[in-house]
Amino acid sequence: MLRADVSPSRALPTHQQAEALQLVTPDGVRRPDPEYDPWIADVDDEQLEALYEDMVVVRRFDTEAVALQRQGQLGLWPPLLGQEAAQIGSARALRSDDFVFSSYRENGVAYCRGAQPTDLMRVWRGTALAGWDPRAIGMATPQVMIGSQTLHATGYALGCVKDGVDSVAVAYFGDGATSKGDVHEAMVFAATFTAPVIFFCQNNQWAISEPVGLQAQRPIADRAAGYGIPGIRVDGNDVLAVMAATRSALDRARRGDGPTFIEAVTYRMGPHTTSDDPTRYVNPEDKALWAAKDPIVRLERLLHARDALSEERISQVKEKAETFAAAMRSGCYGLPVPEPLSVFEDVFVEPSPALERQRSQYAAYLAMFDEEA
Amino acid sequence: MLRADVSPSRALPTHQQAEALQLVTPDGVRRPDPEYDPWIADVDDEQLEALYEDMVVVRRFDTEAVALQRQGQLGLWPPLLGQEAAQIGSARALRSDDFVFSSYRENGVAYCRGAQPTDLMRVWRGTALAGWDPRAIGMATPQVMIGSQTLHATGYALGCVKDGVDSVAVAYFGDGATSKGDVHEAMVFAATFTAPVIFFCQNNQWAISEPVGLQAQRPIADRAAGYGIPGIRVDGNDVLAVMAATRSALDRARRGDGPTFIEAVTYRMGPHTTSDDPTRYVNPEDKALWAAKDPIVRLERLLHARDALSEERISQVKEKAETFAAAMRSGCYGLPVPEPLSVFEDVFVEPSPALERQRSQYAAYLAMFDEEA
Amino acid sequence: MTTMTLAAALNSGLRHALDDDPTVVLLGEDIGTLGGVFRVTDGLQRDFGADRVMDTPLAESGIMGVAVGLAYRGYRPVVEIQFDGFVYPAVDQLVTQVARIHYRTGGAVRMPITVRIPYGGGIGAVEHHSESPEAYFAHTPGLRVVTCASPQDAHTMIRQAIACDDPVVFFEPKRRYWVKGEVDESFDDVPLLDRARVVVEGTDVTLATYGPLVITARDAALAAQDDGLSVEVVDLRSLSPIDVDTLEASVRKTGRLVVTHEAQASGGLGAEIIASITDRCFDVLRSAPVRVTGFDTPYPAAKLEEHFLPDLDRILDAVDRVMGRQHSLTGWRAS
Amino acid sequence: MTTMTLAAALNSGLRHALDDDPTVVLLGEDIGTLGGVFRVTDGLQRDFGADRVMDTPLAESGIMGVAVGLAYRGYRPVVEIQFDGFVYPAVDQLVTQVARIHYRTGGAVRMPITVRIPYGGGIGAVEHHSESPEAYFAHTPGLRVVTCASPQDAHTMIRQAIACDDPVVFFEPKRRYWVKGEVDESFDDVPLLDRARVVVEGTDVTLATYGPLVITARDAALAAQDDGLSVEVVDLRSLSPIDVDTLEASVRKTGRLVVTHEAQASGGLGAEIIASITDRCFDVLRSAPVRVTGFDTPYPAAKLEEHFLPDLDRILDAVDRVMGRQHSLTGWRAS
Ligand SMILES: Cc1ncc(C[n+]2csc(CCOP(=O)(O)OP(=O)(O)O)c2C)c(N)n1
Ligand SMILES: Cc1ncc(C[n+]2csc(CCOP(=O)(O)OP(=O)(O)O)c2C)c(N)n1
Ligand SMILES: [Mg+2]
Ligand SMILES: [Mg+2]
Repeated sequence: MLRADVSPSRALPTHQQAEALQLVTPDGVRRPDPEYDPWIADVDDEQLEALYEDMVVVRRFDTEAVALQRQGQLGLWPPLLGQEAAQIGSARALRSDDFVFSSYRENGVAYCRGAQPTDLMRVWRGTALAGWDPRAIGMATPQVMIGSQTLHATGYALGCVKDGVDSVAVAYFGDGATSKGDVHEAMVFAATFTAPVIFFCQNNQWAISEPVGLQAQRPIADRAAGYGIPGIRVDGNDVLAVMAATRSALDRARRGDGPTFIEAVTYRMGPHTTSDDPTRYVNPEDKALWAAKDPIVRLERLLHARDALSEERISQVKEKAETFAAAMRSGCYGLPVPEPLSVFEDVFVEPSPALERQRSQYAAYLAMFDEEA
Repeated sequence: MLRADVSPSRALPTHQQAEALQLVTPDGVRRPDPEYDPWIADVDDEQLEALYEDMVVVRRFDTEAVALQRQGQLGLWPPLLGQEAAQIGSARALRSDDFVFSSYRENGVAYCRGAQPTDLMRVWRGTALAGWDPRAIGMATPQVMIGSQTLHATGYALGCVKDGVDSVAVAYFGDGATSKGDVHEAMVFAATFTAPVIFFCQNNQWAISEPVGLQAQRPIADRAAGYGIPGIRVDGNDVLAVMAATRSALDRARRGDGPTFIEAVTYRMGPHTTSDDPTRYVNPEDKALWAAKDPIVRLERLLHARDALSEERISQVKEKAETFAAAMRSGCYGLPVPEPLSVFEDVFVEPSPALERQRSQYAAYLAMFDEEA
Repeated sequence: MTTMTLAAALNSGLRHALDDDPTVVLLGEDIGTLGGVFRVTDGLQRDFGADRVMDTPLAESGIMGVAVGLAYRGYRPVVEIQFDGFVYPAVDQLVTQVARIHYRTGGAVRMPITVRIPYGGGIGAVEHHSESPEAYFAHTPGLRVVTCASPQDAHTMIRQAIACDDPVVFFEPKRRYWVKGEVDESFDDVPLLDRARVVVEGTDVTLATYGPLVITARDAALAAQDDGLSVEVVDLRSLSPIDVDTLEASVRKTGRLVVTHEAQASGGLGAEIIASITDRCFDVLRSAPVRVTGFDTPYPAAKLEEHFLPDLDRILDAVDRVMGRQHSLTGWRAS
Repeated sequence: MTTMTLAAALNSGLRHALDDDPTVVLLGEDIGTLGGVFRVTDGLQRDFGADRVMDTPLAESGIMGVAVGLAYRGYRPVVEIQFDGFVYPAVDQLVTQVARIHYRTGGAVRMPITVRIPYGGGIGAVEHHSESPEAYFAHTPGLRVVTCASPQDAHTMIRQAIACDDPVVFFEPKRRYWVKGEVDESFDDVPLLDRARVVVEGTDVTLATYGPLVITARDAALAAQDDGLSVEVVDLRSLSPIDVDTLEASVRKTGRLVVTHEAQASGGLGAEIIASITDRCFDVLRSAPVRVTGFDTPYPAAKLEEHFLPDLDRILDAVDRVMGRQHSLTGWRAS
């Protein structure tokens, strides 16, 4: 009766099949939902097509980035394949004065916030530690330390309250991140101070090789209630459901009612990063099941059912995607190698004589090579 | 409508009045509970008297320690006044092969585990960093870093599973500690590995000067469900309820069904430590309300209603308490100041020539004074 | 000029900062109603509101990470870590976020966060309440680390730290909180935050120290004087970057160096100071620089701390040693 | 003797440890099915079971704290931190618990925990994947800190670290994981874990280093030889405690010292080594010891790391400097 082993099951736990908000079925059929329908009542064909376009563009440039990495142009890339709806549906719900704190995989979100093709390349090509100016697009640069950004979002949200504005901070993180103490502390602070922050968890079932069953024994969204934070579990491959959930959470935050936790249930269709070898741990059958729930195909089906998405629009979308991908590629090639002495820049705002000394010594050292040559 | 302040309310939140398991009312009336009664069916008058004795002894030596501190014999003491039932009810449910990882306030638990009067003095008199050998009494020495011990308990519990034994680890911590990332991570690990650990939270309403409303917006026990861990909220001033809840959790753990979270709702009747000045932040009316729920008085009433607790037994108890307190006092006075060079002992198990060098240098330095004198 | 304790000087410095700049917010455990366990924030919540002087949940990583978010939003958070030993849960946010976001973002986002940490021993406390973790932060690029030794410096430096656009870890010598001194609150013509100061002039030996041991070092200089030795005491004030120029000038004059701090020897500030000075002053050094520090043990139980902590005698012994004196209370070469 | 990579040598060392002692358990993120992101634990879960090679939740403080509990119960946990930069969330448990429980309990409870950390740069990685945080741990009393530079040492030292009754932070030079060498797995007559080793003998300059730069230092010694200089390379192996005796013996012979490491200069191991050697060898030092290290900046973007990292030329420049050579690639005195 007593077990003497401590190994958890590696199988995806059954709770992954638990109910989630779904407004569009994988077949593209619109499912009415009295609570959430109002949040997307304004989303007409044109807007649906715009969401479709976003997802296609994002998938296209994600593929391009993987190719660039394979060609040695990027050091690394974390593909978002499969998570387009989760990222686009949430990011397109935001206002420009909202602020996003994300992890490394949210390149779809960055696109929506206004990151330019080249901006998406810098970090992964290794020419800079950040791709863009966070304040310029209302989004912090990718956070590599798992979970840290949830606290930043909470603090930012408190700042919004102090400023008397109704902007909202959104923290993006993964299922793996939910195990981190920082994510817990962020939820404690957010609940205590009624912070206008959204905890947006993309549960893509994996933390590198670890299935979500190693992190959670209940649906992740269930964690929220214990803090007094509403938790919503949403089909992360359903762009409309994601948008509806996000809008309702944003509204709640703007009204001063505090944080919401959203779990977008999705699947990482690619490797963790281009360095990863998922054949070591992914069951192809699981993956096939998720392929059948593809977010783009689903929206395509819905649009076709609504007689929207003309051939013309499709080719427009394709072109936009190609253009963006091409701009990304050329932007990548064009990124200048930073000047050696820039190593010393921006450590401090105020002058540091000690660092200045190291810099000038290294400059003199480098100069010797020039003299020699 | 938009608020521009972020201050939470300092009042005790209403959830503090939420339902909790209670088997004995403050008036000493036994309340039947079909679910938990079986867990204490064996507790007869004699055992109740033993629990009474424990609580009286513990309260007595706690008072003695405060006095010793006031007289300058101890550097500090964290009184447990008011929390006797939470500590005794839980600790007396344990087997000797279970293992406790506690915070600094659990001197009542240490007493139950077998800590000797002098053992309880060492840390607070400053003659050692630990009062006892953890393995000798199945209890780690007080943890000062808030929350850290919850992970130790979880790891220990995993070790019990690996060893194929049905011992259980118990982590004691406060309401303040529940905000710490480590406590969250402990719950994640415990849930993932179905660890036989009990998370025993004494919600005494305060973390130094901070009311529990700064840490939690829902009853603390509610946090557990989100991890897939059962949570029990129990009247922490009701020794029987605490014992019943702990026994049921122990049984669950021994059966291999994993962790339980127990929130014992109680009140810190004294200062945080002897260094604290609670008049700065405690509302005397709140305190008076809690005084009416005193755990010892309650059990006394129950015992009297059962016609137990003879005058003779009462004086026996008093004597035991006095004897223990006296032993503590004389033990305290008798504690030797550690030998100077013991600073260098036990840093490593294996020899360290570098440290040995520092030690012999300091020994030589000290010897110079002897020569001079 | 007013006479006040070091703690009161910090309190008035914080008060000025809150008055001068509406973006300054204080965060910490028990800093509001209670006024902090050392009362350094006493009365500030009452006067500036719970909105600017915030009692937070008991979670140091949380406090630090929330401060980062506030800084993103344009605030100047002043974080209190209740005791030195409790900074470790915040180390991750401090080292990987606070210290690096300005660098990471190529200068786009500043982190003007001040982290106040009461530190050091000598107060008879239990574990985790007497430590000197400054070397961890001094080894962390992107952080400025400072400490004060007098009420005047406490007052001036906390205001400078808060006004500084870089993150500053501000160590407060807790056993000196009740030391009294004259404080000029005018804030005119104050020395730069990253400059050391010669607090006693001398010609034979340079004695470099900071924080709680500055007073001890002054006493040692006085005692040495009776012995015919002229000891120059340098209060570093800034622990990162270290003002090596001031130290160099002193050692060029004296030719000898003793460094004393409470923190453990290995990898402590003493090592960095000696390495830097040996580099710069090799030609003038007359004897090997000597460290007088805590031992390479965890901070011991209260009844042993007098042995762990450098004191007057151990400092004088080191001074004798660098002077090559025969009859010093030495024994250091015994092994 | 078998030829294998440094990663494979670690793998086989872990395998021996698991075989030899049933209380050895491995914990970490992705160490099981995946075999670790560097495959150092490849095949171990398959062969020893998920019970002894445990994939854990994504929480470094949790991993470290659970390891403490396992050690309390008599286990010998071997923790993997996936990359150097991810150790910070575990610093609290490591510094306040792992390092101190033996001291705290007066020797009653041992913490034979090994913490494996792939560290260092030069692999073109993104932020937090190229750091050298060893100085933080070397400054922490109660921890042993070691690193290896060759497959043989990797194999021997990981086994010694696991067998050691003290906690050991074991830094693995990740950019050298694929370096090949002969490995003798017999485990007879192996050098002590806390001893340095002279890897190249020489008489003019002592070049002290460790981990990834040992290979670079050997190359530098070779290059210097062409230049008529005899450089002695000392591989420290143990970073805490440092084997100062071996270093002292070398510097007594050469009279000159260069220290090189990837970590930032200020408060790095170089400072400690120079302070210790200056103390012990002041009488024989012919010139000021020199450090060649990362700069006091955060680890930069990949395209800049070649400037941050010490390399052959920078080491040779330093060698020239301590030799007082005129025509060295210097410039260091420029400011
Ligand atoms: C603190 C920390 N620990 C470990 C890692 C290494 N790591 C990078 S991504 C990752 C998995 C993250 O999983 P999840 O949070 O689910 O996000 P996803 O990658 O699925 O988007 C890990 C362990 C890290 N970046 N930071
Ligand atoms: C990590 C850490 N941060 C801060 C402290 C300082 N501190 C000591 S006790 C305490 C309050 C703890 O409250 P709670 O967990 O409710 O336990 P209680 O004292 O009520 O028993 C604080 C903040 C500490 N010991 N450890
Ligand atoms: Mg994931
Ligand atoms: Mg409490």
